[in-house]
Amino acid sequence: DDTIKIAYVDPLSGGMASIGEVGLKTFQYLADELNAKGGALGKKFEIVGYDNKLNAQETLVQVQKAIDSGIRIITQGNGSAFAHAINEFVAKYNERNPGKEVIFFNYAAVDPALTNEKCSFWHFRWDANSDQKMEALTNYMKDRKNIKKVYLINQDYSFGQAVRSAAVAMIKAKRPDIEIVGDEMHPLAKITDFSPYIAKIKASGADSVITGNWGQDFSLLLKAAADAGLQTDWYTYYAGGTGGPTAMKQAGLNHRVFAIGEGFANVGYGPADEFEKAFRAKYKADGAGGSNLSLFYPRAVNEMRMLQAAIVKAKSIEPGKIGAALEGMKVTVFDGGEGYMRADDHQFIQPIYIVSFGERSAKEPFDEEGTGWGWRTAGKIEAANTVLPTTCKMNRPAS
Amino acid sequence: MSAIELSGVTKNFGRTEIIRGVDLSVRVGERHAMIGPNGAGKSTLFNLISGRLRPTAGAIRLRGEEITGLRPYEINRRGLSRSFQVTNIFPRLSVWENVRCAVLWSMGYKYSFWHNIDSLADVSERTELILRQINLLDRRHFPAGVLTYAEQRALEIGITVGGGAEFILLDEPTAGMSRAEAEHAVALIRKLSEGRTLLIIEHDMSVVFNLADRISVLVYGKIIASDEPAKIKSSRAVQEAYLGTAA
Amino acid sequence: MYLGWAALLELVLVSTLNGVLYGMLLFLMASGLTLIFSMMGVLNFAHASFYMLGAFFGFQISQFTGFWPGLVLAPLLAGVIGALIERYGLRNVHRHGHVAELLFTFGLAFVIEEVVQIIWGKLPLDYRIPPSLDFSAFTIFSTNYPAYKMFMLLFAIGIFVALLLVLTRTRIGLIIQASLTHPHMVGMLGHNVQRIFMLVFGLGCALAAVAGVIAGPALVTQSNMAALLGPILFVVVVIGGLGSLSGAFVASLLIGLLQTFAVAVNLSTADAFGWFGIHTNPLPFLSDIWFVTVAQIGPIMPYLLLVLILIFRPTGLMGTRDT
Amino acid sequence: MSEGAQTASMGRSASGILATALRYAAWVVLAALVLTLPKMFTSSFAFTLLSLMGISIIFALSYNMLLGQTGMLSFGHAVYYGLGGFIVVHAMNTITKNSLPIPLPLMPLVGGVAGLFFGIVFGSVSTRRGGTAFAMISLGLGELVASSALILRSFFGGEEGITTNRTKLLRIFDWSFGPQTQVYYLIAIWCFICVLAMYALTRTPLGRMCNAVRDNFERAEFVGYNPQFVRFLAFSLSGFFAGIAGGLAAINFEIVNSSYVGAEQSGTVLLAAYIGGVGFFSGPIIGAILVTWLQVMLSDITEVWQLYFGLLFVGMVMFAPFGISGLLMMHAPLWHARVLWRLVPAYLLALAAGLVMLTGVSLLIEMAHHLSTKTSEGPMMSFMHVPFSVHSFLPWLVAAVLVIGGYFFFRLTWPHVEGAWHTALMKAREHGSAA
Amino acid sequence: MLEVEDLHAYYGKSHILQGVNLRVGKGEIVSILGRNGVGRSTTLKAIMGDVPPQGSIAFKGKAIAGMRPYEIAHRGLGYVPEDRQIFPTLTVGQNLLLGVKGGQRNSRWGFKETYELFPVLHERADTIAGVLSGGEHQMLTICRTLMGDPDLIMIDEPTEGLAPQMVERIAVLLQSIAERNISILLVEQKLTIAMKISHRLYVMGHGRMVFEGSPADLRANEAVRREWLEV
Ligand SMILES: Nc1ncnc2c1ncn2[C@@H]1O[C@H](COP(=O)(O)OP(=O)(O)OP(=O)(O)O)[C@@H](O)[C@H]1O
Ligand SMILES: Nc1ncnc2c1ncn2[C@@H]1O[C@H](COP(=O)(O)OP(=O)(O)OP(=O)(O)O)[C@@H](O)[C@H]1O
Ligand SMILES: [Mg+2]
Ligand SMILES: [Mg+2]
Repeated sequence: DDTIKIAYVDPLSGGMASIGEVGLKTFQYLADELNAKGGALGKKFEIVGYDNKLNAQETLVQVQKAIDSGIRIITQGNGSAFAHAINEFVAKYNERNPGKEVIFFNYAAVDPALTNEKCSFWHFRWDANSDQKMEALTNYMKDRKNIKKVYLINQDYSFGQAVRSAAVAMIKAKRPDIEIVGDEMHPLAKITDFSPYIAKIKASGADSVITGNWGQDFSLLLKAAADAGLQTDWYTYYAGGTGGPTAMKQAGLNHRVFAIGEGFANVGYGPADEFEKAFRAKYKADGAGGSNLSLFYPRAVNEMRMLQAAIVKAKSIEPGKIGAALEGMKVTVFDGGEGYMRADDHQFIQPIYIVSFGERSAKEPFDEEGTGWGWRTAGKIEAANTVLPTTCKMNRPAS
Repeated sequence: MSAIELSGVTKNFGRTEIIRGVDLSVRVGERHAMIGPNGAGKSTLFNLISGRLRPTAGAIRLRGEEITGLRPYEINRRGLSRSFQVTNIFPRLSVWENVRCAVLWSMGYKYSFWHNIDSLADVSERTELILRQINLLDRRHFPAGVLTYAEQRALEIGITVGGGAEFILLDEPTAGMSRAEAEHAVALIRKLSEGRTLLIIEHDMSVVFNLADRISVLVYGKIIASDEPAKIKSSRAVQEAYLGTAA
Repeated sequence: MYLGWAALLELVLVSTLNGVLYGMLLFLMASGLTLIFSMMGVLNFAHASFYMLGAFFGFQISQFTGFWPGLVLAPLLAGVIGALIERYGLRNVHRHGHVAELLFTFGLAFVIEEVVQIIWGKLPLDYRIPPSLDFSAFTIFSTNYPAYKMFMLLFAIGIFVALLLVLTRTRIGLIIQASLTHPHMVGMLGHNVQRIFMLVFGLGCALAAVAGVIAGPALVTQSNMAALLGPILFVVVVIGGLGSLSGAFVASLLIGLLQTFAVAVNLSTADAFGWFGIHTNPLPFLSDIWFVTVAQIGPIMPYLLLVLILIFRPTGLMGTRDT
Repeated sequence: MSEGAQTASMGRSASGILATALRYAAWVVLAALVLTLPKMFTSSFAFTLLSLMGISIIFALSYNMLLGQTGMLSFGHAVYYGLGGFIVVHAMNTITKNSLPIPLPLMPLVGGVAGLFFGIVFGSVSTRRGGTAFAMISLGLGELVASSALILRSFFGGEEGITTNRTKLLRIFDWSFGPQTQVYYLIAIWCFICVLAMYALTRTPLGRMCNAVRDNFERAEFVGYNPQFVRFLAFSLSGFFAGIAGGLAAINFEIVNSSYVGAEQSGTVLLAAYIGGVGFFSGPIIGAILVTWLQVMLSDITEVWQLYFGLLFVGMVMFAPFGISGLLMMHAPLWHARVLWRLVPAYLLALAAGLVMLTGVSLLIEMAHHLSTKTSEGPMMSFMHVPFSVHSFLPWLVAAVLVIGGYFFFRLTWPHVEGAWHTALMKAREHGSAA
Repeated sequence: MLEVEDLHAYYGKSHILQGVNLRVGKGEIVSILGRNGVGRSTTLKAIMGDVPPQGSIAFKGKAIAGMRPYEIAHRGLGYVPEDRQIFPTLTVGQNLLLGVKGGQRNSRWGFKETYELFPVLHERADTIAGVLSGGEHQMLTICRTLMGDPDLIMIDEPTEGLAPQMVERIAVLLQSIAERNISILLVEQKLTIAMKISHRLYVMGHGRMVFEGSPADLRANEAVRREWLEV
């Protein structure tokens, strides 16, 4: 047939549905964009949503379903746990069904393992993994002399663990003088009242907090901080996640919260701004509180555009060939600058931005979630400074 | 040696003392009736003997063997079975199953999950026999819950004697039955208790006097008399305490 | 980390305060469930959904009229909905026993969540604390305590007292309890059982909604807030003891303090042994147990407590009847 | 409840033999069906689906040993399912590591033993209480285990869980168990064995006493049984079968994680059992099949599947409180009396009416859903392949008409159904008395 | 006071009451006799609205057929069921309290009178009712209904399970109630007391009344006794 089907496997119902849907809309938008440009090899891209209900077994069932319906490209992002499940599954499936291989594009699961000990030829990641982000974050922090005491608070699961250990190690290495006055792990999505934690942060006298928290764990943490009148800087991974901006505005933390990622609105790169405008125009009133939906996944843009390029380059939609074509591919990334898919672990290497959230100046056209506040670039880490060694021993399929 | 023997049994609930030092001895093979005013403690005494309650003090023996404070099922396995004043059956099970459940343990199947229950000829036979005796055989497929009150009382007796216990305690078995039914029940009880030891609570004097070999009168937690029917009938104390002018 | 005396005192004081506040929030959420589950014996899994409805109604109303009218109208609305659901749904299910009721409310929870998502979407709403309460009431050890939290505290206590009065001054509690065994007889004694059940269920839902309206701005108002509440409320009610309002109150406080201090203390088995000079992990497998901190298991302590209490004291802390 | 009585009383009579023969015939047919089912489906996904159904059939039946048979409402049954799964995966990994000569088909048994073990451990504390207390203890235990699964990483592998490879074990007649077909047959055979075993269990003294304890805990004590021990046995045994189910799931997915032991899993099995009908042995089987199908497929048909899911349950408990098997069993006497056909016309009428109403309802739902969440895609949508605009008035009118019309149509047809039902029942009664 | 005409009632399909007629005057004690299963209890249940009645039931001149039980109770009709239906989880005191109807004042029966009547209930006031003795259950149900201050009280086999001298006391009690000119509709198994205290008697057989008259009439009427009462 003349369509290139991509299975989007993420939560589309239940607690995390909001996040899953943002992703789905983004990918559908991107598919339309590419199709408008003629697709690839005269074929059109089509995104098929599969609801994994945030459950590993269900994820595999849905992937199986996708494969059985003839889909051979799978993309997923929410939850490293499910990324691992799919990664394992795909590897085994390809091994057991030669000639019917499928390929897995990971746009947001950041567990470093996926591109290190657990790496596979069939897995490609467009998001910087959590270690890279920490690398970038600490590279930024090391030049900020006002940071003296850092407090770490993270969700008690593999991602949180990764953030925490990376932070400890890298801070020690780059700024031995910074004292880590607290290192808290709290259960995932079980805390309704963070004030005890805030009390401890206060008691520790920290001036900065590093957290990988997302979702309500992020919102509630910030609200509790604001309630208690805690005055610290926040270095976060997912402040931009759905609900994050709303919470930061409610907490009134004006440019005290920093977020790290491969791209944000207001970075000030022409094409990106164009895209952002069009995107918001299309999804007006689809965002939080009836605001416009903003682009949360620039990495998805990179993913789709590179997929298209790879297909063209390989002149085939065979996952094996696409994979080969992707390896080492260099591109100009969504927010400007060079990026490349590192061949030896299939980790995309790209520039990374540190932004703060708060009141906007003239140079910052875009706000978030209708709060009136927006992102302001605080620093940019060039791709080269985000590179970390990998332990990956990739075994590529013959031929 | 007496079949059931209570010595100095007392029972308090909180401060209120309900059973106040009861000494009672039921001879092997006799039909022993227990009468007494409402609230005297008859059922409580049954609860103590059958292990539903633990006595506050005193000892209870079965065939000379101490059973004080044992769990009801342990006492039941020692051969004592009781019925209840307030009907106490398995409402959702069929009449058949009700009786069969009462039969199973004594036939030695215990907790078996390797026998097919329907192929246990001995169990089925005994169940059928009991049902015929309490003449509920034609109602055997009905859930016990929908039987009429009188039928349920009959089933209550059936479950009690199902296990073939040699000591049988019946708490007001004929309550709520009409004359006719009561008489039939008495006949049944007489038949079922052949060669066994029976202790029965009744308010219906006609039943008591034509069934019992001996009668004990319990008043306010004390046995005030324990003797042959004739003697009891004539005893003044009993007259005042219990029989009133009705008898 | 080592703490000086002053810091320790601060920690204890602040934690206690936080614990009480959190406990009261719990009670606020659980008060409705005490009526429905602990009095009527209905395993109402949709309770959290009514809590969510309260928050969303409150938000919607506050858009037009501000916070305060919402505090009144939203619970009313939810209460009416609850009463109708009892009248036309639950009542017919009731005679088929608890499991049937449970499944009914279970399905109801799904329905409510989806309907909310259809109306308000899946993204969090910007439900703000009323300006009139948006200031910090007082400050201990440089920790602010917002007026809103104090309001929450007082409101919870208010509800507790009010309910206590209703249940002790009237015979509603008795009638409900009697109806659990012999509904027909209660009717033949001249009490309109069905109406009372309807009202009580409605009231329970309304209370849940009140909690929603109040917690909405303080927490996150989102279509998944019901799911996030989880079974903790059942724990509160059961630990408190079925049929006992005061029990639920005490249990809420207990759990609030328990969790708060768990976070504050933050010891691990390793530390504990460390005091006795043991530093090697005696159980090399399950090394996790060795390093698990009290803070980590804080949130599951209530469930531990639940199991222990039910095993050793099935009536719960202050329960009247066996669970 | 009274089949036992019938067979016993009919004992050696001819009809009895016939009945027994029929029962065995039923099993044979079932076996044949299980083995030939895959042939009927072409899509390879059918195997995945059938495998899932097989697993959840075992799980649901094991759950009903508690709820239906012994009257214990458990909110934590997934614990035994999940732990069974974890043990199996660990076992498989150790076996692979040390290349022990143990073939895959035995692994479910390992799960069963694990389930039994934990059933005994947790059962010994939780079965001391009945009713709500038991339910709440099971809920507590469930939460405890589920939370520990995230804390005790060395055993549970955190939230990404532990993976294994089923093809790496000792092979018998070179079945690799790589392809889903082979896994299906493994599951199917285990499923058949377990169903058979659990059915047999209901017809043993223990099975019967479970019912007795469910009905009247105290009385059981006075016929010589220790009701707590009966509960305990039932609990442990159901743990055993749950463990087998978990083991099969682990083999099927080759991954186990915390969600195996989670509340969601426990809730699903409760739903499956109840929807199918806890009063009959066949109930949970039907329920498991239905619920599995809904879970996997419904999300393809509509995005608001949870809404339909919820409505279904509300509807079920309100109108079919004894579950699907309950509905079917209602018709058994009519079937035996060969008068079932009399109902067909009335049923068809009612069905038509019902469908009209349901169509209207789901049209409303879908339009509302589209209107609220799909603004960016514009007003056009299609329902049952009929495209239209949600902004136009007509579709809403149509929906309203369908709902209201359907409702009244249904109200009209219902008396016919009842009438037909009664005449049929009367006929059946005569037939019964004649026979 | 109470007029029942052509009363029919069903359990499922089985036709239990087949045209019952009876009336009870003010302050009158009327007994219904009959064998087990003829439908005496059902008659009371039908009047009380516990089983759906068909036919006309007038109480104090107002038709009450088809009303919900609590409405009927509020009209002053009291009912003591044969299976007592005490609330086992509540205390004796609470059981009595539930007998009192909402918005009822200056009742002829309060706790004081009740406790005077049966001192043991006073002793057990705070005991869980479930553990009371059979006899005490009976006392409790009667008192609970009296607390509702009915004008007519229907009692189903009140002497069941009572010791002889307690039977005496019940008989006396009923008479004293009637003297406060509360009517009584009594269903009895024991002929003796029915004969003693009733002003009028009905004998019921197979779902309808087969005899009406004074105790004296019944004593005289050998045939009815033999056919419908004895075996
Ligand atoms: N658990 C308990 N707590 C308090 N009092 C109790 C308890 N159980 C029984 N009683 C009291 O003990 C007394 C004896 O009760 P019991 O049931 O033995 O009387 P009985 O002799 O059987 O009378 P009846 O012939 O009316 O059945 C009663 O007054 C009852 O209220
Ligand atoms: N819930 C019920 N379902 C079906 N049939 C019933 C039900 N209750 C009573 N019956 C039947 O109705 C008939 C009359 O019952 P009722 O209780 O009125 O008899 P009664 O005259 O009161 O005799 P008793 O002395 O047993 O009280 C009986 O044959 C009984 O089998
Ligand atoms: Mg007694
Ligand atoms: Mg009667």
